[in-house]
This record gives sequence, C-alpha cells and structure tokens, in this order.
Amino acid sequence: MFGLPLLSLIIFLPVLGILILFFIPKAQTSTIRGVSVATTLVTFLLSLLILAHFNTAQPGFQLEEKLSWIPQVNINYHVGVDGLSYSMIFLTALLCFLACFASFSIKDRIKEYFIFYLMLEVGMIGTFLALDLFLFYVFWEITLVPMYFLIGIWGGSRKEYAAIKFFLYTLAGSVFMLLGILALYFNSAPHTFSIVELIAQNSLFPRLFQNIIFAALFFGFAIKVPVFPFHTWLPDAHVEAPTPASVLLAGVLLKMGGYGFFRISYPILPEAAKFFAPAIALLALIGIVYGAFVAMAQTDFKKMVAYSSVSHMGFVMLGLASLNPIGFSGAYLQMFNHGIITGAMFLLVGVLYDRAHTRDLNAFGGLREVVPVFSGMLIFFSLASLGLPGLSGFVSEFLSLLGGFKAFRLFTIISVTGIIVTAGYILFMIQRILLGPLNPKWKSLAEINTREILTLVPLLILTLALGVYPKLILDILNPGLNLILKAIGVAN
Amino acid sequence: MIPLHHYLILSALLFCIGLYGVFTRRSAIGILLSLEIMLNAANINFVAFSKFVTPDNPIGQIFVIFTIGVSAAAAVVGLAIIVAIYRNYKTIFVDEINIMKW
Amino acid sequence: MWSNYIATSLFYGIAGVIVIFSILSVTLKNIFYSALSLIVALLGIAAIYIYLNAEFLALIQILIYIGAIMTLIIFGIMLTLKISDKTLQQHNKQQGLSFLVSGALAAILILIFIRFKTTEAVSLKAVSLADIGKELLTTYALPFEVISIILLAALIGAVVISSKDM
Amino acid sequence: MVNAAYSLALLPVVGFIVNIFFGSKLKLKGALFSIACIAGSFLCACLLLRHVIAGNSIEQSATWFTCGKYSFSAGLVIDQLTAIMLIVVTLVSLLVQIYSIGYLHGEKNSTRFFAFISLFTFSMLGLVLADNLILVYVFWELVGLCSYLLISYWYNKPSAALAGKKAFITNRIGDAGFFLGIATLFYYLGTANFREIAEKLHHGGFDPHIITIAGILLFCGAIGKSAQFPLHVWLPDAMEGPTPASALIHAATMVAAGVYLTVRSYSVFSAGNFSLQFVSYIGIITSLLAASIALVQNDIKKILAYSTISQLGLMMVALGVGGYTAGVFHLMTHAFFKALLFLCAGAVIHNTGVQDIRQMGGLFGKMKITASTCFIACLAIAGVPPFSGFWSKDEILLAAFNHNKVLYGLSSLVAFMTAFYMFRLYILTFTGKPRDPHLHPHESPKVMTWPLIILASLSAVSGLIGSPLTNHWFSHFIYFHPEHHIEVNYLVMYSSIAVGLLGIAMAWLFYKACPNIPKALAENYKPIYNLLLNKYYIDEIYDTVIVRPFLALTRFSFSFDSKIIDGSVNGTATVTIWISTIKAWIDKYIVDGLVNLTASMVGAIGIVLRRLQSGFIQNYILLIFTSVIIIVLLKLI
Amino acid sequence: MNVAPFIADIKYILPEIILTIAALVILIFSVLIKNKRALAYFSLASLGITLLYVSKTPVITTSLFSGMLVNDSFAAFFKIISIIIALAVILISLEYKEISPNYRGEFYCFILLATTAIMFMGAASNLLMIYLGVEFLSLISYIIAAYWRGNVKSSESGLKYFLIGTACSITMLYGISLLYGLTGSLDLEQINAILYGNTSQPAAISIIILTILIGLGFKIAMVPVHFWCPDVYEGAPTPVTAFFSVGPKIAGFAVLLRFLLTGSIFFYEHWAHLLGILAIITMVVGNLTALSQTNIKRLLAYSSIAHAGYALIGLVIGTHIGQVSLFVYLLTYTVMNLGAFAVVIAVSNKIKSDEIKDYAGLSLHSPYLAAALAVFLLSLAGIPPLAGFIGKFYIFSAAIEEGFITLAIAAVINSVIAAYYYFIVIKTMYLEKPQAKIEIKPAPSLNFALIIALILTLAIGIYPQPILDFVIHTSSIFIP
Repeated sequence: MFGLPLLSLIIFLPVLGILILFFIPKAQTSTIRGVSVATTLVTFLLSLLILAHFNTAQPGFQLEEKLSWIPQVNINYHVGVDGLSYSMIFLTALLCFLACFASFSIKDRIKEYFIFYLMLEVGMIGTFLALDLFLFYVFWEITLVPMYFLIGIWGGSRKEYAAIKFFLYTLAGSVFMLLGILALYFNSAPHTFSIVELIAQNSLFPRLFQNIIFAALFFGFAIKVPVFPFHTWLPDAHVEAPTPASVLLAGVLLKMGGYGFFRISYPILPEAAKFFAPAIALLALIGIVYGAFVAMAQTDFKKMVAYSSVSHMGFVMLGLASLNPIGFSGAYLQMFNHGIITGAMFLLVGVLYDRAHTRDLNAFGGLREVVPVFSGMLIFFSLASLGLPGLSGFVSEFLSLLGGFKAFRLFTIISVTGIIVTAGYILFMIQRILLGPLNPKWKSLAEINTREILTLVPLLILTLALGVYPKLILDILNPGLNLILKAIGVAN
Repeated sequence: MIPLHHYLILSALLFCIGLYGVFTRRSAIGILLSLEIMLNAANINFVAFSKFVTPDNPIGQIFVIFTIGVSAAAAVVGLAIIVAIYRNYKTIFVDEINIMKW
Repeated sequence: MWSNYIATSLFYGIAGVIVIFSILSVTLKNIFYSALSLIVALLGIAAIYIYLNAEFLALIQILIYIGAIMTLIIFGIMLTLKISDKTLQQHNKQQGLSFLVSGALAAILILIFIRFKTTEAVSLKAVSLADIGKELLTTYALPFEVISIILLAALIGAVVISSKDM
Repeated sequence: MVNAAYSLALLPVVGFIVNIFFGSKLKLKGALFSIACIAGSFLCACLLLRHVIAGNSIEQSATWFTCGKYSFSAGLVIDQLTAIMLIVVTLVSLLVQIYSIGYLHGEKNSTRFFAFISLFTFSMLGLVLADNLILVYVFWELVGLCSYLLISYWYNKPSAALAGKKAFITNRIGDAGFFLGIATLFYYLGTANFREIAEKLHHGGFDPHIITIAGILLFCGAIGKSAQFPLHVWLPDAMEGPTPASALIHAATMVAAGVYLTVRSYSVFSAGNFSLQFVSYIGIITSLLAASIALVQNDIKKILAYSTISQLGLMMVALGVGGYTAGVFHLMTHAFFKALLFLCAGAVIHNTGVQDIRQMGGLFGKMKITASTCFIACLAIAGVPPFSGFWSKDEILLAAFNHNKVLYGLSSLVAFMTAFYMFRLYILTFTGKPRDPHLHPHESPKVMTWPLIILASLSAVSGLIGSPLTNHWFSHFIYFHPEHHIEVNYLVMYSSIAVGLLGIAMAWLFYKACPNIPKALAENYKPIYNLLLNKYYIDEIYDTVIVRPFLALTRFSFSFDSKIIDGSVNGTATVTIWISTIKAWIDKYIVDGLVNLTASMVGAIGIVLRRLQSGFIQNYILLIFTSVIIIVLLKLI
Repeated sequence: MNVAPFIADIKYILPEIILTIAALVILIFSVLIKNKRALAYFSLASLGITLLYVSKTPVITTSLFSGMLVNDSFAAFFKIISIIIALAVILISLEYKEISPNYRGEFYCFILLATTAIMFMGAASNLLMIYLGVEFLSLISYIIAAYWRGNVKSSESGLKYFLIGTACSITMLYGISLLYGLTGSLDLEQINAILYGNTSQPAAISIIILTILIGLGFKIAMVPVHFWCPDVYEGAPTPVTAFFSVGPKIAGFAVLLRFLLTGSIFFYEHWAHLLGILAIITMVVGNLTALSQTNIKRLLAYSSIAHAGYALIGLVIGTHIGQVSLFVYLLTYTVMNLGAFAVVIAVSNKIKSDEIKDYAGLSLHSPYLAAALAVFLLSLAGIPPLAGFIGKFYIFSAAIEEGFITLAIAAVINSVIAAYYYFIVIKTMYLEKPQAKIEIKPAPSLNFALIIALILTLAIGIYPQPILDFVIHTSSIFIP
C-alpha cells in the first residue's frame, strides 16, 4: 500500500498513542480512553492490512525492513514477518484492542494506566517482528517494565510481591538469554545478530557449544513459557494483575517464550534441540499433568485459570519436543488458541469479579439462573479450554498429542491423562459456579453488559471458526514451520 | 659505608610503626602524627634510592620536596577538619564519631 | 678509616633514636608528649638525610617539617585538648590484631628489602643544591606550579572549614 | 443424493441454533420447529436408505487441514450400516421430541431442551456419517457434551450437576484410550480412514500384536461411551436427566455409539489376535453384572439403565464371537423397545410423580395405552417369538453357540435374568392393586401416547426383517467380508424361547402369585441381596480407590508447589532458618529492613555484609590492610 | 637555558590554565561582590569555553614537560568528561540550600580546581605527576566533603574521608618509592621498558602493585578500600556526593588504565586473575549490602561500588574491546548517576530527608520527577531501551568475546540482584500511598541539568552510534 513501512508503523503506532496521551490532562478520562481505544483499533486494522499484503504460500520473511542501527557491532533494525510472527501479531493486536475495552473498569490513575498499556503493546509486537537478536532482546525487556507497573499499581492484595517476583524471574531468565545471544554473536562467522544469517550457518556451531547456548536460551524462554520448575511466578502474577493485564499476560506474554523457541533456539541450534528433546518432553509432561493436578485443588478462580495455562502450555512444549510437522503445527496452534481462549476466560473472570468482588469458587453457586448469557459464554469458553472437538482448543491439543505420540510414546500416554484431569477441574469449576441451587447472596447479580459481550464475541467467533475449519490458520503457519523443520534437518 | 638495605629496613620499620599508630590511636591528631611517621618512612626511601640508584640525578630528593609540600597541605586541611569535628562533637576520639553506620 | 668507623656506629645510633622515639610517639598516653617525641624522631631523620648527602633536604626537613608542620599540629593539640583527655585510655580495643598486621607487614617488607637487588650506580660528583634548583625549574616545572595551587587550595579550604561564622 | 446427506446432518443444527438464540421468545413454536427439522432429516434418511438398498453407497471427503506432509481429511460415507443407523437415530429422535412436548409441558423455558436434543441428533448423525476415526472422535466428544448438558438440564438439582460431571469425565477416560488407539493406527497404518484401514489390513503384512493393542485401545473408547464394565458407573447416575433425554441418549443412540464404533472398525478387531476375545469377555462380564444388579433395583429408571448396560454387553458378546450381523440387528431392535420402555417409564413418572416401583401398582386400569405398549416392549426384550427382541437375541445366542459354549450358557442366563426383571417391573407397576393411596395416575395426553404406539408397533414388527420369513434379509444387507450365512439351529431357538418364558413365569410366581417369596429370599440371602442392591459397591470402591486419593494428590501438589518450589526458588524457606539462628543479634534491622522485602537468602547475606560497615574509621583501615596482607600471602604461596 | 620547550608545551595545557585562572578570579570576586549567582554563571561560562576549546583542538600525541604529561586523545576524553561533570555539578548545586551563601564562591572555585586535578590525572604519565594529581583531587574532596560546616554528618564524613584517604595515598607513595627504587626513573615509559619481562623479584613487584592498587582503588571504591564510600556519600552534601560518585571514580580509572596500558608493568597476566576476583567481590558486596538500605544516598553509594565492579571487568579484559567497553560504561554511568543525584537533590531540597520511605507516592504529586528518577534507576539496572543497558551490553560482550565466562555470569547474576533494590525505590515511588501532599517544583537550573541527563540517557539507549564513534576514536591510541 503506497510503500509505507507497514511493520515499523505497527510497532511504533502505540508510541504515537503514548505521545498523544502525554498531552491530555489527567482529568479528561473519556478522551484518554477514546485515544487509547483508537490507537489499539488502528493497530488491529494495520495487522489486517499486513495480512492483505502477506502472501501466505510463500515461505520466508516478507515486508522486510533493514536499517543499520549500531554498525560498529553489526546490529541493525531488521524486522520481517512470516506466517509464525503474523499469527502472533494478529493475536496481540486483537487482544490489546479487546482488553482495552475491558480496561474501562479501571477507575484510578487512568492516564498512567493507558501509557503503560500502550508501552506493553509496543514491546510485544516488536518482539514478534524483530529479526535481529539484539532488537529481539530489547523489545523482550521493554515488555517487563510496563507489566511490572500494571501489576504493581492496579493489582490485587499482594500486588507488590507478585509484581517484583514477575519482574525478577523474567529478568533473570532474559539476562542469561543475553549471554547466549552474545555467545552466538561472537561465534558466528561474520559476527552477526541477524536470525536469518544465524540459521543459515547453524551447521557451523560445534555440538557442545550448541548445547551450552541452548541451555542459556532455554533458561530465558522456559521461564516465560512457563515450563515446569520455573512456573511459580505465573499464579501470583495472574491473580494479582488487573483483568486486562492478566488477559495480555496470559494471551501474549507467555507466547513470547514459545515463539523464542520456534524462532531462535530450534532453527539456530538444531543438534542441541534434538539432544534436549527428551528432557523438554519430560518437563512438558510434568507441566501438563502437574499443572492440571494443582489447578484441581484451587479455590481461587483466577489462580485456577493460571494453573490451567501452565497445563495448556505444557502441550506447546510437548509438540515442540516432538520435532515433527504435526507436533510443531499443534504446538504453534496451541499457542494461538490458548491466547484466545484463556484471554476470554480472564475477561469472564474480570466480569464476575467486577460484580461479585470475590474470586472464591465456593462462594458462588447456581448463577445460571441469574445470569444465563454470562453462563452461556463461560460454558462455551470452558469447553473450548478443556479441548472439546469443534472448538479450536481441541485441534491444537489433538495435534500436539498426535505429534508427541510419534516421538515420545510413553510421555504422551501419560500426558493424555492430563486432558482427563483438565475436564475434571473445569467441570468442577462450572459445577461450583453455575450449577446447583442459587446462592441467595447473588440473587441481584447484574447480567453481562453489551460492552463486555462485544469484547467476547470476536474471540467466540475465532474459537469456533478455527475449531471447525483450522485450515484457515494452519495454511498461514505451515510454510514457516516447514522452514524451521528443514533448518533442524527433520524429514518434513 | 652503610649499605642501601639498612636504610630500607629502617624505613620499613618506621612505616609499620606509623601503621600501628594509625590502627590504635584513639585521638584524631594521634592518627595524624602516625601518618606523618609513615610519610617520613617513604621519604627516607626516596632519599636512599636517590643516593644509591641515581646518584647523579636528584630525582628522589625532588620528589621528597614535593611530598613534604603535599604533607604540609594535608596537615593543614586535616587540622581544619579536626577543629570542625571538635566543634561539632566536642571530642576528637575517633571511635566516638560514628553516627553514620550500616 | 677511623672516622669512617665512628660515622657508621653513629648512623646506627641515630637510627635507634629514630625508631625508639617514633614508637614512643605512637604509644605515649599524653598526646602532647607524643608530638614532642615525634619532633625528636624527625630530627634524627634529618641527620639521616645528611648521611645520604642530601643536605638541602635535611635543612628543609628541619625548617619546614619540624618548624612549620609540627608547630601547626601542636597548635591543633592545644585547641582540642580537654583536661579530661589525659586520663582517658588512648588506645582503642583493636591493639592485638593491629600489632599482628603491622608486624606481618614489617616482616614482609624487610624480607623483600634483604633480597632487594637494584642497579646500584656509582657517580663521581655529589649532587649539589644548584643541580636541584635547575632540575626543579626545568624538568619539574609543571609539578612546581601544581604544588603551589595545592597549597593555595589547602589554605582556602582550611579557612572555609574552620571559620567561626555560619 | 449427496445433498440429501448434507441436509440430513445440517437440519438439526439449524434447529439447535434457532432454539438456543431465539428459544426464550419462540416458546412452543421453537419446539415445533426443531421437530420439523428432525422430521426433514428422517425423510432424508429414508431416501438414503432407499438409495443404499438400490445397491450404491456414497463417499465424499475434502481435506480438513494439512500439517507438513500429513493431510487430514473430513468426509462422509453412507453404506448399509450407516443407512440403518441413520434411520434408527432420526426416527427415535423424532418420536422422543414429539413425546417430550407433552412431558416438558410444565417447564418454564423448555426450548433449551429441544436445542440440546437437536444438537445431540446432529452430533450422532455426524458420528455415524464420519468416514475416518478422527472425525468420529470429534463427534464422539460432542455427543458426550450433549449428554452432559442434558443430564444436568435441571441445573439447580446438585445431584444432576454431579451426575453430568461424572458422565463426562468417565467418557473422557474412555476417550483418552480412544485417542491413543487412533494415534497408533494413524502412525502404524498411515491413515485414519476406515476404508483405507480395511484395505490395508486386508492386504495383511502387519504385526498382529500392535493391531491388537490398537483394537483394545479403540474398544476403551467404546467401553467409556457404551458404559461397559469398568466405566459403566455413569449410566445409572445419568438417569438424573429428563426421561425423554434418557430414552434417546441413554437407551437408543449414544450408548450404541460404542457398538457402532466396534462394528465400523471391525476389520481392526478381526485382524488382531486377541482383541475379539477381549471384546466378548468385557461384554459378558458387563451383561452378567448389570443384569444381576437390575434384579433387585427398585427405581424404575435404574432398572432400565442396568438393562440397557446388560443388553449392550450382549451386543458386545455378539460382536466378540463374530456375530457382526447379530450385533447390529440387536442394536436396532434394542433401540426401539428400550426407547419405548423408557418413554413408558417417563409417562408413569410424569403422571404418578414417583419413581420407586414398590410404591406403584395397578396402574393398568388408569393408563391403558402406556401399560399395553409397555407389555409389548417387555415381551420383545424378554425374547418372546413374534417380537423383534426374540429374533435379534436368538441370532446372538446362535452366534455364541457356534463360537464358544460357555459364552452361550452365560448369555442365555442373562436372557433369563432379563426376562425375569422386566416382568418383575411390569407386574409391580401395572398389575395388582395400587399400593400408594394418594397417587392418582391418569392417561398421558395424545402427544405422548402416539410415539408409544408407533414404537410398540416397531418393536413388534422390526424383528421380522432378520427372521427366516424374509429369509434373513437383514444378514444379506449387513455383513462383514465373506457373506457367510449361518443356518438356523432350531435347538438354540427353542432353548432361547424356553429361557424367556421361564423368566416370565418365575417373575409371575414371585410377584403375582405369592409376593412373600422375594422378601423371604432377601432375608436369608442378606449379604448377596445387599451386594446387589448396592451395585457391588463399585461406586464406593471407585470413590475410595481413585477419586479420594486423586483429590488428596491435587491438594498435596498445590501445597508442594507453593511451599517447596516457590519457596526454594526465592529462598523463603531456607532464609527463615538462617534468620532465626542470628535473630537476637540483628533483630532490629531484620524487622524494619525486611518489612517489604521477601526475606530472600540474598537479602540475608546483604544484611550480614552491611554489618561489616561498622562506622569506625580504624576498623576500615584495619580491614584494608588485613586484606592487603591476605592478598600478599596468597600471591606468595 | 633551554626554557623554550617549557613555553612551547604551555599551549597544550591551556584548558587547565584557563580553569585555574577562572578559579582564582572567582576567589577574588567572591569576597568583593555579594550576589553569588554571577559567580556561578562565570564558572559555567569558563567551563563552556574550555569545553569548546578542547573539543575543537585537534589532538597531537606528544609528551609534555619532559615526560610529565602526555597529550593524547585518551587525555582529551577525560578532559571532556571532567568538564561535563563539573558543569553538571555546578548546575545541580545552584539551588542547593545547605551550602552556606557566603562560602558559595569558594565552592565553585574548588569544583574548578578539582576538574583541573582530574585533567592532570588523565594526562599524567610520570609517577610524581600521578601522585600530585591524586593528592590534589583528594585534598579538594576532603574539603568539599566537610563543606556543610554546621552539619554533624558532613564533618564526620570529611574526617573519615581524610583519615582513610591519607592513609591510602601514603601507602601508594610508599609503593611509588619502591618502584622508583627498583627502576631508578619516574617516567612510566622508562619504567615499563626496564621492568618489562624481568620477573627477578616477584615479591617486590607484588608489593608495589598492591600498594599502588590500594591508592587508586580508594578513588574508585574497589572492594578492600570501599569502606569509606557509604558513610562519606551519606554525610557529604548531595551535590558533592554526586561529584564524588563520578569525578574521582573516573579519574581513578584513568590512572589505572594509564598504568595498565602504557606498558604491562603490572605483568598483565600475573594480575588479571586477582583483579577479576576483586571485580566480582566488589560487585557482590556492592549489590548485596544495597539490598537492605533505607537511605537513598547510601543505596546509591553501594550501587556506585557495584558499578565500579562492572567497570573493573572492562579493565580486567585489558584488550582493545575491553577498553572500549570501559569507556562506554564510564560515560553511561556518569550520565545516569548525575541524573539520579539531580532528582535526589530536588527532592531533598523540598522534603529535607533522604530516607527512601519519604519518597512514597512521589509519582502521584510530582509525576515528572518520579518518572525521571525511575528512568535513571532503570538505566542503572540495565533495562534495554536506556543508556545503562548499552554500557552493560558492551561489558558483557567484551567479557564473552575474550572468554571471561565466569566474569560475565557473575556480572549477569549481580545485575539481577541490583534490579531488586532499584525497584525498591521505584516501588515506594509508584506503588505506595504518599503521606504528605507536596508538589515538588525543581529549580530551573536543576531542571535544565535533569532534562539534559534524561535526553542523554534515552538517546544513548536508543541510538548509541555517535557516542561509540567518539569513544572508539579516543581509545584507538592504545593498540596493546
């Protein structure tokens, strides 16, 4: 479209929004909200525009932009989009736009809120588009500070502890990632940070070196995914974060870890990927089963959804570790679907919390009578998250398990028990909230209003569409995934 | 003739005596005195080396001239600070002057 | 030959005086007496300078070091002396460890100096005061200027810090 | 003809959408609309049957999605088996929907019920039409969902919610096995399409061991769905749902899905060396177990539930012993008379408001049509000659007889028990004088009785198509591979009739002639009676062995997560020990220093280091020179 | 009379001369005229002129005053940095109330003299000149540390600084005397020529290196000699603390670099191991003790110790890339630290206290100031889009390129711990409720310095290229 640098535009549009917000006085809350919704809407439209320009069949990166940033060290501002990053951009733009509506329930310090909110969006979109490891790392860290403030200032009761814990965990991980990136930089032939070149010469790195670097990068990405032993920050961060922040946290931030594996660790360090595959599969297995078990024991609604994210992201890691086309498609699709479904679940939790001001599952009961539309939505998305066929959750879980089955038969057999326990805790939740006799306390609970329904409808349509006809997105993802598989040297 | 290392041993002894003084003296001026001793130890070194190592070129001696100048300046500033401390704390015992710690 | 013998024994005498009086100045309870013992030690050092044929330095040592700096310090003592100070314990509690540390350092230094090898040159003409003067004004001109600024700064600083009015 | 198949499947979806979104406004009109849709799809089913009878089958598929070189296709196949199943599903669903207009007359917004029923019909039709295992798996779980929704239809009843959850989870356990079976087949044979699987297995050259495992895994799915032995516990509890729903789902169609799956992938089972025996053993255990429990149950719907489980067990036995046609035939006939029995039970409960048969009695006078249709159904299920039950059960016994005598004996024992408890039910509810005075039953309205009559006539007539009268048309229509025709063995036929009549006689003796025998029997065989009454305590066993430890494990893992992993990662646990040991010394600073700090290990060391900063100048100088000495010593050594 | 060379060299040290003359002029006028702001503007003007002069004149590497100084781009780099520091300190202290009005003139004079001292240290290549430079800077530091005469803490900090400072510089003097004894010359080049490769007396060399390290380590607050740092930083008036945290520290690094790199008299491989351990201990001590601080100046003190540790890594690496990373780190460190202290001054001018809990809720009633401090602290913690990250990035890449993996990992872990205590301050500012409702309006001059520091931090962070060209050019003269 008349030669506009689309990718840089979509990355830095929220920055424009922030600048505008700076000049609006703190009192005019409605204009602030208007501006931020407008910014997120335009970003979303831009993402659709990129889709228009994006030729799904052609593998490799498109709409590339390359500017030299620090020539001394051969760092350049290099962004490009392919199937994988496009799906994540679309998810981010969509969730940001919808969560922006949900942010209307934030009452105090609104201006600062939306400034941090847009800053977060810049970091997220940048991470997915960066093709230069240095740029990737910079955007990766940019997301940390705004999320710290979003959790810290507008969070729940233990917000300080949760905010600093989130920050330190991710920082510790990303700092080791930086060492890995630097080691890669110094061991690449013409000293480069560019992902494309590194992939091209991934056969040059010796095995032992690959393993060390993979471990360093693994440490950074695993904390973000989160993989089993590093997941303890997730429940705290989710429970204490305000609803829109936890929608973005679950919807997008967790995906940055997975995206890192797909884009950086696996194609650049293929031998190490094969070497660590069983270990990752084991951790994935633990993640799935352990996450589901712990979710079962929760009484706090949001914490339960948080632990369910741990379990769902376990499927991503299983698909990733399987190193075959089905597993990869399943894993990446699971990331996309999980973003949508859990985003919706958190929006619903927010709707309930705004009205009932409690998240204790046992405090509810029989709400179906009082709020039928809300319960319809909740049932729909809960079924999607427990992997009911016909909805998107099922397709990705099925593919990940199918891929996993081929590579690690025993692990997958155990992980399949995971989907049983998932069904258990989700139905247990539905039973405690919606079914059974109406708890008199909630007789006067207000029904979900049109604004909230509007935020949920797009997600509902997407879940259904991708569930019935997943070809829509799989065709976008496949060229990219095949490229990575070829880079790893796995028979396609 | 007195060999070089006798002078060096003398200066080492003086240096360590001064050091001991700095560690143990309680009064600030006491520490100042011991610092002067350590300084003179260094000067002896310089003069001794100037005689034995570079007899024809008085580098050491010139260095000592400058160190004496500097020590004078330091003594002046030190005493000024000690007087100011005395006015504020009414004592110049160093172990009683530690409002700021941890 | 004979005068040579007396000179060396005299050297060791003076060295002994210096060491004894500096120990005294460090350990004496009364701060005033320790200052005086320091002056004696400094006189000894001036004598040593003569041995090292640095007569001019000996002169400076006596004139400036003892004359100016020590008098200044004694003034300082007078200003800050409290009657009660005499009786108080002059040494703080960390004597044991500090003796150990300084002793160890002395041992190390002496060990080094015994085996200290350096290029000992021998020269005919003794260094005269004129040489020092010439050197001062040619090669060491810049330090000369810098030391003057340092003394100036110290002067102003002392005035600023210890002046009475707020 | 293909668009008939598509319209057949899509009409119920239209009914579902209309009822879900506009249900509250449409009220009754919504129900009529969904009935119209189902009627439409029933007509299509008949068209398709005529088309299939004419000898040609339809097969169409399109690629659903691809990943890498694997491409997953989704399509439909209509052959003889599908045609029969389509007829059964659409017909029973139509009749049940008509019936439930009357049954749910009093309900506030009953359109939700019709929406779920049409969604269920859609998924059942999808399951039957699907041409590959993955698509079957998709509809398989959708059907599970509909059963969940319908069981917990009366959501304010806590027991209904529990039963729904239990049903879904037990199904899910079966589905897990089902998935693993699909995965093994998918990788080992490279395809999930039924026809391709059959062709590949036909060519042979596959390790029977793996095929057996795949077969058993597929059968796990069937166990879950058709409530076979280990996973049968959910069906009796599923009676919490409205009776028409139970009639359609837990009698005729959904539970039959397991049988349908085994039939559809029969090539896998026959290729494996042990899988068929496995199926028959599970089948016989289930039917014996269920039949024995049904003997002593008092709740009318529980009896029918256990009778369904045991009849399904029989079908599994039939398939296990190679009676492919017998299994399908019994499935069809059973669908009709079991649906009829459930609807009669529904009518009885609807009018009397009570479910315990001991409180009923003498309803024949008041509810003539229900009683008579129920009588026909009982005769059919008991296996009395002219009715459908006799022909299908006879074929099963014949197949069992040819294959394995022990199975034959046990099956006839099951037939006997079936006859006994069915007529016990009939006698206690309809004959004799009313036991409970303040019950005032009355005949149910036209809209409920007409489906009963149709079903009664069907269960009477439908047996004939497999009988020698139509020279076993059914076995020519549905058969597996070589169309072998088993000749009629009159000995087996007569013995099955004898067993049926004996059962009826015993029931008549126990409950009509001298009612005190059952009580006497119950007294002196107390332990056995209690064992049966409490369903062999299986529920309790499951609860103590699986459910309770599982919940304990989840609580343990949550505490493990928050204390150990969380603690060890940022050191809270270890730090508390550390601080307590040096508490007195640094107490003041710990308290205010740590008020907002997480007291991590790192923080504690920081505090100790901070103490080093004592403020004494001479301490500092001493520390400097001691470190100098240490460095020099290190350097020299 | 060969006076000519002496005169010829004068034009190379013109900046120092201008500043000294300016200092003297200020001294005279401080007695004559009453309004002190004129003096401040005069000193700013003189600094401005010298800055222009230095950045304009092309650098010809010659040795001056018969080996006393060497005029090269390395020295030019330190001249420019010291002038920038002086400008910032004077700007910051314009409104600072604690410096009594009638001695404000002398304060500016001392700052100018201190700048000349740093310039001399940057350029010194003769042991005598190094000693005089160090003593000159120390003396001025003792004076301005005790400048706040009425305040008890200030005089205590002055005393502590004086006593420990003189002790360390005398030890350095002793080391220099031994070095002179060993080599017979004071000029660094000659010493290196003599000592290069001859390992006849390892013990003597060790003592010499150690004593000199103590003297210079004192200036950059390295581990064994860091004890003075927190107490003096807390006691001294805040603009002085700001100066201490950057001025002497950079001068110390200048001399250390000069020692290390004009010739490896430090028998480089012999000592890299020790310096590496000292660097790690410095980082660890700095970061860990900072965790439990409640006073913001002491927190910044410990953070400056930790940053000295990071910079030491650049020194330990020793190769060209190591130097470049050290320069970049020092530059970014200066900008961030001065910015942070500017905010601390603005706040303490109003609230009169430096306790962290008094910063509670700062973001509510003075969002601009809170945001500025947050940016500086984040930059100190090394969060990407800011200058601090570029500094840390260079240090880490240098460490990894030269294979110092353990150093890199230690630095990386420390930067995570450091993030924690920077966030304690940010947390109090943003997450806690304010007690008093005071609107803090920083003075125009302070505001100006703050904005420049903010812009520099962001600019270096986002587009570091111009700064890197400047640094690479200056450090190109040392090809080891």
